[in-house]
Amino acid sequence: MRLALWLGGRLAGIALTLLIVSILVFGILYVTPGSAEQVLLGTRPSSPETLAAIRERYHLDESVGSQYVHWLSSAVRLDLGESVRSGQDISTMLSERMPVTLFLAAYAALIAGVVGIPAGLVAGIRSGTLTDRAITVATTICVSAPSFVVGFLLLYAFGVALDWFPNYGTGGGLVDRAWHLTLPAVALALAPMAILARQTRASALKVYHQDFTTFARARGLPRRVVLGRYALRNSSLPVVTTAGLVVGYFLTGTVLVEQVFAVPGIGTLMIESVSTKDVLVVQMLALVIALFMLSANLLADLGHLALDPRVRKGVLG
Amino acid sequence: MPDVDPRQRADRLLDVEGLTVTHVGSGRLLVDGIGFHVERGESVALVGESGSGKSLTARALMALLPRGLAARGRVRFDGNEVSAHGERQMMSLRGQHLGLLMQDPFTMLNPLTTAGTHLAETLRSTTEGASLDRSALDADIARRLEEVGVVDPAVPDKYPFELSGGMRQRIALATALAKDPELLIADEPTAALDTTTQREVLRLLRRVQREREMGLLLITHDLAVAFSLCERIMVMKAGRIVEVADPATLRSSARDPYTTRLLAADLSFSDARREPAARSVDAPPLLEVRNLSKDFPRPRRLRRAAAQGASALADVSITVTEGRSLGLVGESGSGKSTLARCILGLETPTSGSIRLDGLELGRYGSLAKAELRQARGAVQCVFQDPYSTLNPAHSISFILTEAIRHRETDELSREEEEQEVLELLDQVGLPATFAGRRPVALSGGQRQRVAIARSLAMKPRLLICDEALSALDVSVRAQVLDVLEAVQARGVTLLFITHDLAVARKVTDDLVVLYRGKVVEAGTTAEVLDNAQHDHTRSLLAAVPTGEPAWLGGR
Amino acid sequence: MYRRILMVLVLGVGLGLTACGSEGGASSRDSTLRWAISSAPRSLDTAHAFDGTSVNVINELLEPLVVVDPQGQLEPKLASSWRQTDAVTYVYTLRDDVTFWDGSPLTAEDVVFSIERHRDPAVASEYGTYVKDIASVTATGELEVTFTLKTAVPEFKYLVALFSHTVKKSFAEEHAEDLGDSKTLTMGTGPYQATTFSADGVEVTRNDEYWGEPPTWEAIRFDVIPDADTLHLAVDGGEVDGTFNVPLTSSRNWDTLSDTSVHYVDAPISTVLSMDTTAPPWNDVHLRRAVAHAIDRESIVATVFGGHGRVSQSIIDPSLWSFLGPDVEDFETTFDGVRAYEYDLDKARAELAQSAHPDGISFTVTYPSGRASVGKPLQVMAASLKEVGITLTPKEVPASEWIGYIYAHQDLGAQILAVAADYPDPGVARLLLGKENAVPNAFNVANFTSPELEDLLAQERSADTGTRVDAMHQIAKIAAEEVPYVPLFFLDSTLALGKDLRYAGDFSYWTPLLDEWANRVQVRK
Amino acid sequence: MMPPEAPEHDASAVGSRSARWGVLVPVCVAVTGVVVVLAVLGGWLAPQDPDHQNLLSPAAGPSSEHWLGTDDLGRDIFSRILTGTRSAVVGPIVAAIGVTIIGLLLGLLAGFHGGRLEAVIMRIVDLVYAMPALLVIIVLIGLFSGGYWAAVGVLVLLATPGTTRILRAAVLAQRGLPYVEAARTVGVSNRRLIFVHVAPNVLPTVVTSFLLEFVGALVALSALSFLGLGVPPGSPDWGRMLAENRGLLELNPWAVLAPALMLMVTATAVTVLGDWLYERFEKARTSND
Repeated sequence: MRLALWLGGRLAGIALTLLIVSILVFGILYVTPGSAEQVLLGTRPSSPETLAAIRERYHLDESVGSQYVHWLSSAVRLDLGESVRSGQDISTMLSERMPVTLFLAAYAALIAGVVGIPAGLVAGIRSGTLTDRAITVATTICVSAPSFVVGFLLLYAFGVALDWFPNYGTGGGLVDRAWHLTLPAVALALAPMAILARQTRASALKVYHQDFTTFARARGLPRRVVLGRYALRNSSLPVVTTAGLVVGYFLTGTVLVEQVFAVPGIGTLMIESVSTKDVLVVQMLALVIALFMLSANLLADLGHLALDPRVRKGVLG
Repeated sequence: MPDVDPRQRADRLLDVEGLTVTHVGSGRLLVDGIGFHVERGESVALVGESGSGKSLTARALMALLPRGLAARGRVRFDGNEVSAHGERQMMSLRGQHLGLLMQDPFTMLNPLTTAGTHLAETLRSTTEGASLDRSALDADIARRLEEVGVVDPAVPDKYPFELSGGMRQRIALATALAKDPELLIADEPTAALDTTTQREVLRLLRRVQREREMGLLLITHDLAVAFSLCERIMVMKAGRIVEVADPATLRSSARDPYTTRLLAADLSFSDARREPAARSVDAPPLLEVRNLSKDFPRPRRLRRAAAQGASALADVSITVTEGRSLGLVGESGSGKSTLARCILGLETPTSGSIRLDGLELGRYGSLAKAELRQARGAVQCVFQDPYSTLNPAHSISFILTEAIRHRETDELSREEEEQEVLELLDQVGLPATFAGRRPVALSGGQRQRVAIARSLAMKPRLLICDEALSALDVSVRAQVLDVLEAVQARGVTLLFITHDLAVARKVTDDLVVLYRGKVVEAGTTAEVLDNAQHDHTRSLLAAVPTGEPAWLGGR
Repeated sequence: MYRRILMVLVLGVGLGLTACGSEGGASSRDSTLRWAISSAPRSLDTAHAFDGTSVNVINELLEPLVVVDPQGQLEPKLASSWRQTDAVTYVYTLRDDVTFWDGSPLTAEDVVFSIERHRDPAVASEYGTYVKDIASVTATGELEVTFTLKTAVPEFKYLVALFSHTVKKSFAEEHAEDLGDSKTLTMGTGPYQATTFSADGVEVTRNDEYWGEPPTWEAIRFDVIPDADTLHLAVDGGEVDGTFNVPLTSSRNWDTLSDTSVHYVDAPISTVLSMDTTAPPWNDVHLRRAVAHAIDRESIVATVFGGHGRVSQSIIDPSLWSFLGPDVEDFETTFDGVRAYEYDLDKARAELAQSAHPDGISFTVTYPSGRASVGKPLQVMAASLKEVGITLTPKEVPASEWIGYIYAHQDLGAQILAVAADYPDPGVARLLLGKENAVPNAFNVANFTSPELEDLLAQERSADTGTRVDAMHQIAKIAAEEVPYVPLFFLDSTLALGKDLRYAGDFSYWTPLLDEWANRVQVRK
Repeated sequence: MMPPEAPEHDASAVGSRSARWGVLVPVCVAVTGVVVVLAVLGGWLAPQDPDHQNLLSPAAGPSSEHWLGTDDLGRDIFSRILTGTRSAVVGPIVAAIGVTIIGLLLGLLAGFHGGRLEAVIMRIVDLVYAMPALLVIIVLIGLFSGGYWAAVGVLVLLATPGTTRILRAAVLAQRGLPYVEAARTVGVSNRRLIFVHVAPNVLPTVVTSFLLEFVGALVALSALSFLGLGVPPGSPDWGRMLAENRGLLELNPWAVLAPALMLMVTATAVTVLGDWLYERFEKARTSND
């Protein structure tokens, strides 16, 4: 019950934030240079009739406020409007673009998690060793290297020069898609992976020196338990927080990496829409991105709730 | 070490020879070739001040030294050489044969798992334990908790943060004993506990040790505790064992000068005030606190829920007479420090008044500039933690000069300032060369003296000492105490906050006992301590270690 | 009104194709053709998809009455024959064996309906200006369609090839709101039938009941690859079979591909630098001439486009000249004596010295972001203009913003734009001239006009070829003297094909624009 | 007492601790130094005019005349790389300075004053912090066609919250320490407390976060250039060169690899320095002996 209440509160907060974001975005787009009509007209020379038709169709004659209300009332009915660039339904565009991006992000998250966390744990526990040094240097490079540069280098090294991976397309079916998206996923995963590894290393280092870990070892607990229940689980609290924040990196990274690899996801859609001032699409993408980030934070908090009894008590009493 | 019959040697539970611990980076010797033994069922204490290497010895025995430190020497357990063991062999030795109980019950338990899980996972890590079914396991856990005096069936499902310090230390003890070790190494097992809880835990430890006929190696800084609990005392100093004897012998005829000094510094509770105050109780009050209350709002936000709030105060009234030093005693959480912080203006009281030197200090923020200056000059404080009481970025002379400048309305010349810095250092017994040093180069005791000098620079009428001695080693404590007495002799009134009744008896003229934010007893120190009225005062008194086995009950 | 031009406006890349034989080769393959396009068709409804890429795709689905062959000659398609009965009346007779994909027969009603849609303001068709001169279009028989024009339009026969793509009437009426979108698709008579359509591309499959030659491919997949470098990678990796979109700015890089052949043909895509002749500083003819002399067009074509283009000396395209008729003298003879601006910095300095700005000026030229085919030339131009003291700053802006500036027709300054012909007639150039076009939503961005010019422009619209030729000659002369536009270059059309593919027959700029083309892409035997 | 990093009973690994960074630090100092020198002198050191077009030898490979070859307009890649250092580095330095100064002031203000001021600052900070900065910049600069300095400005606005949080946390950690309270009881003014007492103790955090902000800004601005936003087309800017010269990979790989490597190396070198400094400061702070 307390959980439901808490969750309800959080969801209401997310809804409110989205509302605020949508107002902000609407305002920003409203003051963007270039008349909305022109964007809507695309490359066509306009006649007064088409102009009038367009103005009416998109409620451009009305005030900002009532334009926003129009948009909002159809948005809550899940009618997201049409792209002014392609005339496609935005909901259709999102449903076409989203799966690729989600796949890419999930794949990258998998790589980042599966490689980054154990690497950080190993580095933290074996701190000072050659392994630690190697991992530290590697993560330092990965954390600072721009994803588009890495993506570019990967593409030309493994896609073009060595020809191990396809250099274009998203593939069909799970395996083929994974195969096609491996290079982009790696490029996207590197920075978050390094961040996770560094965070895990730092917290593992801290946890491994804490009394409770020493006490566990002093009781002759098996290594598995000491590493898992003690080191990993206690290290995971800051890591979960970091993971929530890393979502921001993912979203930004997706835009650049999709651009480099020409992956038709929401990242390329974002760039295309920005460069053609396809305002309705930009607005919807902004909301989708905000929703992503807010959900990620919520998930991170839920993770804390699941992992940490102290937080659980604070929330649920 | 006297020669011992090899046969007898082989029979010993633990036998250590030439154990050294070195810092690999610098080559510094932290434990310098010590040798000792523990017989079966024997309780032995390793006593020393901080930095003596006693805790490292314990860690070395368990092969749990921090990275960067290396151990050498011969350790035999039950006749078997274990110092050559690898990590895998050590793992089977730990817990089953050698148990370790650590200092801080707040950090020793995994915050994310329940008390029951700690026991269960430990029990399950043995071959017999692994085959236990759930109900047998639960029964075993209950039995073992009962052994340490925990009968509440809800406890196994509780997380460490939901348990009190004493309860945690009991859980930790039960966990350390879960695999029935033949030797328990207890590393300062009560140092982080309140005095009353300390006694309960020590009692428990002794009972369990005797019932199990288990070897006990107690590591402590507190001679009195060692005397009460152990049959044999080893005194350690700077990585060496300087003296081994039974309690009675050590007390009556210590051979090593260090031991003698230690014994002398360790205040006996019966020591009364060395220099009673000149002024009578009827002298005019310097500080009057009336009906002071302080509430702390409960933290609202999720992540702050676990944050520890300060202790509240409820309707506290105290009077400090000029020239008489007042002791404020109570356990942690009783509100002692909150009271001090209210007087210092670091907290704003919820209600009530604080009158000092004719000023109302309940609302520091509303004081005029001159009044504020007057208040600052009138009351100063020495804080508990010597390591963070001085700004690491500045030199000692900078720190003292700053205080001097804030005292003086007129600017002093550079020479005058320098002169006064040297005088201040001299007053706290530090050489003039310290002026140019930074805090990082100073030991804890030296830092605390600088902190006192800084307070004195303001020429205060009231000096609050908030647990100013409790973080110091006994020998250092005595020196700082001397400084404080000298300060008192110069006419400064002390408000002495402590949890240590022995210190209180020695330094204070009057005493106020705080319990859960309320004053439960007040009077002259002698009255309160010799004729305690309130239960809490009595239990505080009972908790002061006497150094006699009887203190822990039984023999 | 003769605004019959498809403005490529540097936006729609790759209208042009190349005539070439075969060659090429990539992977072994099934019978699906994978074709790269730079953007998804905006719609499968011609009324809302009049741009290069959309037309390339739609030409496989919907058919017009007539088409233009590689040599620029009209050929029958849905119409088996046509005749012009008087200056304003055209009669087309339909084939009797044509059926839509659903099996229903094509009727004159369908054709009339499809053309009427463009004339209906409510539809807001992008072909609106092309059908303005039609007075009526009627079904004068089961299989006969008659156009009556308001006034004589010499090139009307070509225009029919552009706007008469026929969609089934009952289908279009049923889907009045969403014809051509990704769910509804369309209903045509073409050799291929649309199956899926999204932002990622279009898939079409063979129409087994096609009335003409059986289609070559089981299916064609149009993949959207907007980025030139990605396209290169996709072609290199064999992920697509071919494209019309080889960017000339990286043609050298494409020429290194071993499994792909790239072909280039002349195309009537003209890029010009315009200067507003009515406002300072560009109202100074000497300044304009100085600029014209300071641009090294030879080097731009040779270096930026790897030689795959033609240096432009006049706003009138010589390659379109021959379409005026068999009796017309060749371009060089006709245009002899028209002032030319060779690259000569000394002459440029001399002109500048005579101008009101002897110390040079600074100006900015905006262009749609990402368009290297104008961005790179602008950089080269900036470098040589700097030599004579004129500072040109190229500035990228979003495409819609750029086109907004052009259409708004205010503060024009200097602009760069590309104009592509969409039917074979050199009259294209008139779009850039005259009062009529010096208004918002038109393309005389130099605001160039004079009474003399207006007269000539009227003569140029004459039905008589001789009059037109003379008028064009005069216009070219005036345009060269006054240089409202510095003609820069004509870009080639391109075709890249995998090595295992060939292009049957001649291939030219006209084919993918005005005819079905995919069936000519064939597997090499 | 206990070294800050060190578990396990394993003496063999200990020796390498001091050498954790090994030769990396001197190398990174050298790289950073070279980049700074190039940022100041790059234009003068360039052997040729970076904008000079040699239209006769476009996209040529390395030669004695052009050490790293030329781009598609025959411009000397080596000179462009050297000249481009300035736009690659100056914007990020300005951004990092801006972020650090504003972040430090806000952090000190919020961390020290507490109360409503802190609540307001932190609410705003949290709001902005939750936004993916680079993405917002892409949208804003893309939609408003802003230039390089507009991008730097927006970057400062969006990156400041992160630094504010870090510095506020550092200030909070100091604020609770007895030395601050002792100074307070002596009567030290708030301003003096902040700038004389607390500020020197958060300086390590400031320096470290400055370096990391620099890297963030370097990556962000080059990403913008890569996407064709920010710097004008044809500028000798690393991100821009990377994007514009992609098509030259087969003809003159250095036209693409050189800017890519410069970006990677600069970012990595400064990050390593930041990490190393942080570790050093931490060590100096935690070891009492």
